[in-house]
Amino acid sequence: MSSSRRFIPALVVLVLLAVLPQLPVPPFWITLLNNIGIASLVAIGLVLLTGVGGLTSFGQAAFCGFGAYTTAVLTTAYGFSPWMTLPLSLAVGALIALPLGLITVRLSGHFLPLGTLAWGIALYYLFGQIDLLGRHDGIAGIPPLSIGDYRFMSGSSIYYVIWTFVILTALAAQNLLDSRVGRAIRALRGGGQAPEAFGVNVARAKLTVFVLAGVTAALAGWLYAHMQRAINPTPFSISMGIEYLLMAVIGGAGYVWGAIFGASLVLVLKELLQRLLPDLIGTTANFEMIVFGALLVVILQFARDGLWPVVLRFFPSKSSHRIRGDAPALGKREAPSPGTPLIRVEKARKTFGGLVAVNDVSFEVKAGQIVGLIGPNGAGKSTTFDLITGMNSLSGGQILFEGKPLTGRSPRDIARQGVARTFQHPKILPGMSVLENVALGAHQRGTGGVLQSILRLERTEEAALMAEAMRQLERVGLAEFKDRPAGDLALGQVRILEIARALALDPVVLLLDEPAAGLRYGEKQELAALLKKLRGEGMSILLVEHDMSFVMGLVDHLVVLDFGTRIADGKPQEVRENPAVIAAYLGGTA
Amino acid sequence: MDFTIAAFLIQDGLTSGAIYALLGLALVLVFSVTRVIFIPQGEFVAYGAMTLSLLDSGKFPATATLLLVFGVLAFLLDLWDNRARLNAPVLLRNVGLNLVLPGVIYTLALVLAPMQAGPFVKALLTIVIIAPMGLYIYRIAYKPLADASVLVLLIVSVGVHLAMMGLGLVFFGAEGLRARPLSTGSFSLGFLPISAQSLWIYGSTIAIIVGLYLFFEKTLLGKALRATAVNRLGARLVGVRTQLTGVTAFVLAATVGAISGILIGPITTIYYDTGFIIGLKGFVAAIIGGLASFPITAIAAIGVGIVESFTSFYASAFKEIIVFSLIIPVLIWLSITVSVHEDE
Amino acid sequence: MSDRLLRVENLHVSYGKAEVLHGISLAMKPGSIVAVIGANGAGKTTMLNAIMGLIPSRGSIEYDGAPVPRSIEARVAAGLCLVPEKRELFSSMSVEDNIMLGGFLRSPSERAEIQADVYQRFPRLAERRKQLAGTLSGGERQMLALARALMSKPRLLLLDEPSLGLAPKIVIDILNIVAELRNTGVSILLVEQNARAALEIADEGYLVELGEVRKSGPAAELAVDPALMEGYLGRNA
Amino acid sequence: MKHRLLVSIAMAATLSVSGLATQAYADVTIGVTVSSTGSGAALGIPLKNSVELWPTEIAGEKLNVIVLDDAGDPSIATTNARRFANDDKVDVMIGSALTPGSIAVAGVAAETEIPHLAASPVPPNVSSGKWTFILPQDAGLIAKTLFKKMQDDGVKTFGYIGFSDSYGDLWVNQFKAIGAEYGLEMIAEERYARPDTSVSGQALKLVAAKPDAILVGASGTGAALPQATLRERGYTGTIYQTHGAVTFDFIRIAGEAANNTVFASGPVMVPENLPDGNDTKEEGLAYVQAYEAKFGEGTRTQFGAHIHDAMAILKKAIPLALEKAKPGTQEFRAALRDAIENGGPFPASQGVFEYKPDDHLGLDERAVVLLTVEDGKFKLID
Repeated sequence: MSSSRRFIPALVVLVLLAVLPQLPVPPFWITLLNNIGIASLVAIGLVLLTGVGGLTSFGQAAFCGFGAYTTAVLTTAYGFSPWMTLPLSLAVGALIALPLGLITVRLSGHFLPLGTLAWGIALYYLFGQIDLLGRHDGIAGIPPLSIGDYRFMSGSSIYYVIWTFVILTALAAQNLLDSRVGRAIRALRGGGQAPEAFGVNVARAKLTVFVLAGVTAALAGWLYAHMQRAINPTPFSISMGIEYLLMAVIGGAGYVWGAIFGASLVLVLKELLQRLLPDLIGTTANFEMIVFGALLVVILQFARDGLWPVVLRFFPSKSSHRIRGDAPALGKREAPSPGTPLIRVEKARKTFGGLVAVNDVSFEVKAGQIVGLIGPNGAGKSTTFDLITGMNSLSGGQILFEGKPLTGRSPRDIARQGVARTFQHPKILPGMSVLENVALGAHQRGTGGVLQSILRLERTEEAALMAEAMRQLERVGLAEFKDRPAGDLALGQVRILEIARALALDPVVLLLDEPAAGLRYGEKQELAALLKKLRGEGMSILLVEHDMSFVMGLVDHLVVLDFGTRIADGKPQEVRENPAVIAAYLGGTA
Repeated sequence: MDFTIAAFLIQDGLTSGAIYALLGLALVLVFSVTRVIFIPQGEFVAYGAMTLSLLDSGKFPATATLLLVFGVLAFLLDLWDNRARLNAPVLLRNVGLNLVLPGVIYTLALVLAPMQAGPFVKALLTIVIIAPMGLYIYRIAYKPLADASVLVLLIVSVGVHLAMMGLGLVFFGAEGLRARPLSTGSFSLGFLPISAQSLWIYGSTIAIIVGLYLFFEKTLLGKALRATAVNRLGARLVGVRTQLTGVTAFVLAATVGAISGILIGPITTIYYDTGFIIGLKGFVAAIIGGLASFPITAIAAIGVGIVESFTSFYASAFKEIIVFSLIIPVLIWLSITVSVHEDE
Repeated sequence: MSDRLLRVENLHVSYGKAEVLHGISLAMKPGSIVAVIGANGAGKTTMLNAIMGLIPSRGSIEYDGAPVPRSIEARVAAGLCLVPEKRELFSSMSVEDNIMLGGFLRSPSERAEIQADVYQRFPRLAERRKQLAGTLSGGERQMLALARALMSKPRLLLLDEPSLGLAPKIVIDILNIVAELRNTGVSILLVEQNARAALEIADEGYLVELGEVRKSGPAAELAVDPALMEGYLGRNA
Repeated sequence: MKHRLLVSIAMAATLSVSGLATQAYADVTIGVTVSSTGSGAALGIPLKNSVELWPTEIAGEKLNVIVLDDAGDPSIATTNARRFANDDKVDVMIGSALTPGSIAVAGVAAETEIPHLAASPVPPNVSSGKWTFILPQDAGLIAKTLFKKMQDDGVKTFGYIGFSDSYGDLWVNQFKAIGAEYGLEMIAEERYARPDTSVSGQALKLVAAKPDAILVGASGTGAALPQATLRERGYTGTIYQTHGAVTFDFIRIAGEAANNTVFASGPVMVPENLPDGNDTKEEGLAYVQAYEAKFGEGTRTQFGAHIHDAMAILKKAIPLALEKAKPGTQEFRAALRDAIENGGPFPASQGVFEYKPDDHLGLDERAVVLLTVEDGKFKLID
């Protein structure tokens, strides 16, 4: 996602955009481009919200309305200058988005889009009922933007203002995605569990992106008001909200530039249909809506991820993330002295309904140890694991970390204490590079916020995070893959990647959930060697494993579970001879 | 406000609530079985009402032509899909379902339209024209995307909605239509006059709810639909085809939509774009029902109708705002009580 | 009828860019139990899913002497039936409905007939026919999954870890039921972690590791194979 | 497949755009933007249809007419208007069907100095502009006639029910401005949305307020719903409807309930009933006969007539302008504007237009008639 990737085509487009109004193009193109620019702004917000963050909203047009009405009222009734109202319009957008976001972003799946559909309609009708906003007639006579004596009246003059904002917003969005906060937002799509496990506050990341989308829409509304110079509720209705979403989805909901592409495509298509259809069909009946709807269906049937990825295929590009050698090191945790107890599980119990999944299990992990938690499938290993990491709550007993109880703590909080984990079914972001996946693990070691990210003020910290991610990749031996999409890796490499990501958290203890499952023999050997190396570096590890041969030569201590109950606990050699263990593993009556 | 007015308002709210309930149920049905948030459900209502109204005036309903067009499209798509193994039974099935069926209905409409048959014949004909549209729309728009994400399906729904609304505009024009009631006259319950049409609405809504209940509880196909909603993989493993349940859900939805149209057509003016806003009120109910619960959706729909009726009395200018804001407290409540789930 | 009920040749399956099955071949005679054992992540479940048609695969799958039908429902109709690891029951529906839906592709009369049969085989389920499937205990759920599968009149049952998460006594019950099924003419492809128990009831065994068949042969021979034991208990690792 | 789709879209785009750039400017070019889809479709479609009845040339100059849809959205109307001005170099623009769209077009017209005939009423600050002329009857004119009629009928109090949009607001504003002059008091104000399926609540409240009469501020068939509901709820007083409601669809839908109603209307709905010698009769008959010959019996509307009237004005104004300049030039546009402003009176189907520099509404009482419904037909009162 580095912005230098498509440098040349971007420059060409930029120059083209800059000179276009000076060329002898039909002036109508400029009007159309202005509309595209404004729609692009809303669509960029939606790309962040829907494409990247996985939250669908139909209500963005209403946020445009807040931006537009704020400036319209302030400039016409109170004589504010348009530039003064810009921050106010954006602030109003943010202020409205905040409570709505608080209500809706915690809900999963389809509630959000349907919720936005409903309040999108409600807000539209509200605009038409408020006297201050001129009711249904709206507000006319909004002053144009001006600098000194120059007034941005004509289409080709405001064109520059609009597209400056579009490009700045797109770059800001691009910068944001290429940052610590952006990675957290991009991680939302993979489900909330994994990001929480390395310290991302998922609810806050969702709210952030919701508010940002609201602010970009408000910006579009502000521009709209000063371009149109008269507003009324119509452009902020739900059908416009739907259209913005269409632009984002058709363009390719995961791509910032796809938003501009989608907005152009939809608006140009509508123009073309209006011009061409009557001649094609030979009637003046209104077929535009039908053709437009049908095209939408067809496009999605052929290109589910939108059209931008299709466009990108014509411009194959390789990106490479440069690691700055002079990047400062991140602060490191003080390693506990070997032998001090880290995790103490005391009579941990978990019941699901009547089923006892974990039955009063106790064991301990000491610093500098590798402890194996083994047992047949369904023995309660993963549940125990989830209890330690806070993904599941205890029904009884307690779990202590460095002497402090973890009961009631969130996974995020536990991660912050220095407990890092991997997942049995790896939860990586396949579209993101290997390096960025690892950097996600270091999330809570950075502090850069949204604004710093957009303005690139956190580059030193970002370089440090990246350098740290690189260090961890080198540590686990995946350095050569750093720029590959994580989805390209083989399963074994993905498991190692997860370990690197966990290491990036600077953990005190590493919790690995079946790290050897699905690995080839050689890969298992490498993994074992890696874990031993980590232990040598002072890392403590608790690993859940099914494969006894893998753990035997590796662990210092073994805990065997069967049917939620601890059936053995001791050195690997002792455990192996234990008849109960043999019975559990081989079945029958050994 | 006195008791009389309250009684009037409640009656009015029940009438619209019953229609919203039908819409809400259809939405829940389609979503739980296919994961499609079926925005065009309202279009079936508009099509139903407008078809009936055209039949009332002895005109041939353009929806029958539309059905034929849909059928031909579905036929071509099926032909293309099966191009690798084109044998007689496959072809026969394709011709029968996609060409003969709409052809027969078209002819039926052609014969019956000018005859000015009784209201029930016309109502039945309306249902027969609209219901198969569910099948073809599923086939044309959704089947190729059966495993797509909810978001993609949602956007496809928007596309289908726009296309269907556009077709409505072309076929029915921009002006409103109103159908004749199934039976005229009214009864009085004390001081409260109750029109025969509103009795039809209550009766049909109850009948449809009971019918759906029986279908889901007593028939194997109904159980297969429920099974699909509960566990898609499990349903596939026992041999329930995704397409079968999908088609059934869509045909049921279209049928319920057509009936809603027949019921509402005579009590109000229906425009080509009315369906959307009525459908959205069904959505409010369906959201309150979590897009999963039939009974909660039905009750919520009645609630929406009654709230709407009372706000139209007290603050008519703010009616839409209030009705569509209804879901906000529900969402707040859900956001507090429901624990955060992993998305699918 | 072919002498090979199922013949899988050179089966490849990929998830995205990663191949997880690298050309598995396997054959089974009618009326036999074949056990597939192997570690977690070895690709056993993937193989069953591919045979059932739940995921796309390359290579050939022949069922009853002919290429396996294309769609899942055609495979079910032809007598192939998968009982997945997670059972995939209709938890908010009654036991009876679950069982009935198992016979979705059968005629009503057939359904009634098999249903009576199934209840006889699983009296526990007969007692609980009105109960919701979600409220059953683990063993009962596995029984229900088997019962539902039997309703489709299978000729080849694909069982994915039927003993998973069950108490030892129930594991034995379930495997006994599986063994009995063979006597009614149903062939069984059994994926099990519980290697010894699985090999005990099986005719043939396959050891799958990392998406490839490592060893195959008569179950009795595999059961005493020392290398296999090592794999499971980690001696000499 | 995907690539081909993209390529063809791109090709279509290039083709059509290059087609746009090379338009001939020799003829008189007219740009019309109306809402033929969206919420204003009921108004926009008759407008669009009426364009088809226009002559193909005036005074030997070929007419080049471009019709675009703005879906009732002012930003699309602006886009359309800009396109008329910049690409098509139109000599006059017409539209839109809804007020917000007309305001948008007027803005572009003033900026680009092109005469503009608005097919919907616009607020005073727009109608006082130099380039925009209004075709429909001003609400004030209609309101005056309606309020006067109400006063004559002995109405003291009335209840109002109107669309919850600017059309609904319009009549309340008119009442606030001049209602007192006619001794009227509004004792209830209710609103509803066009797609509403029921107005029972509002009707109950109106009936409960016991007004002498009820005024409905709605248009098209949407005006029929309160009419029917009020009658159903037992309201027997006179119901007054604005000119927006005067369509045959209204009668079709309201049926019996349409009786005992007074409509303010433009004369075009009943040219047959007008006395010979009435200034609007000739144009009115010409329009409705042509329209109904093409689109069917009983399809005439108030809205469509504005398009006819636009042509009635242009037929007289264009030859005047042609004396001064060639079409397609700025001088021609200015001359056309002057001709519209000073060349009147223009007798038309909806009234006699006589614009003046300080009056771009141009109509007088001849543009309003009062109708009632008898035997399912509109009938002139008096």
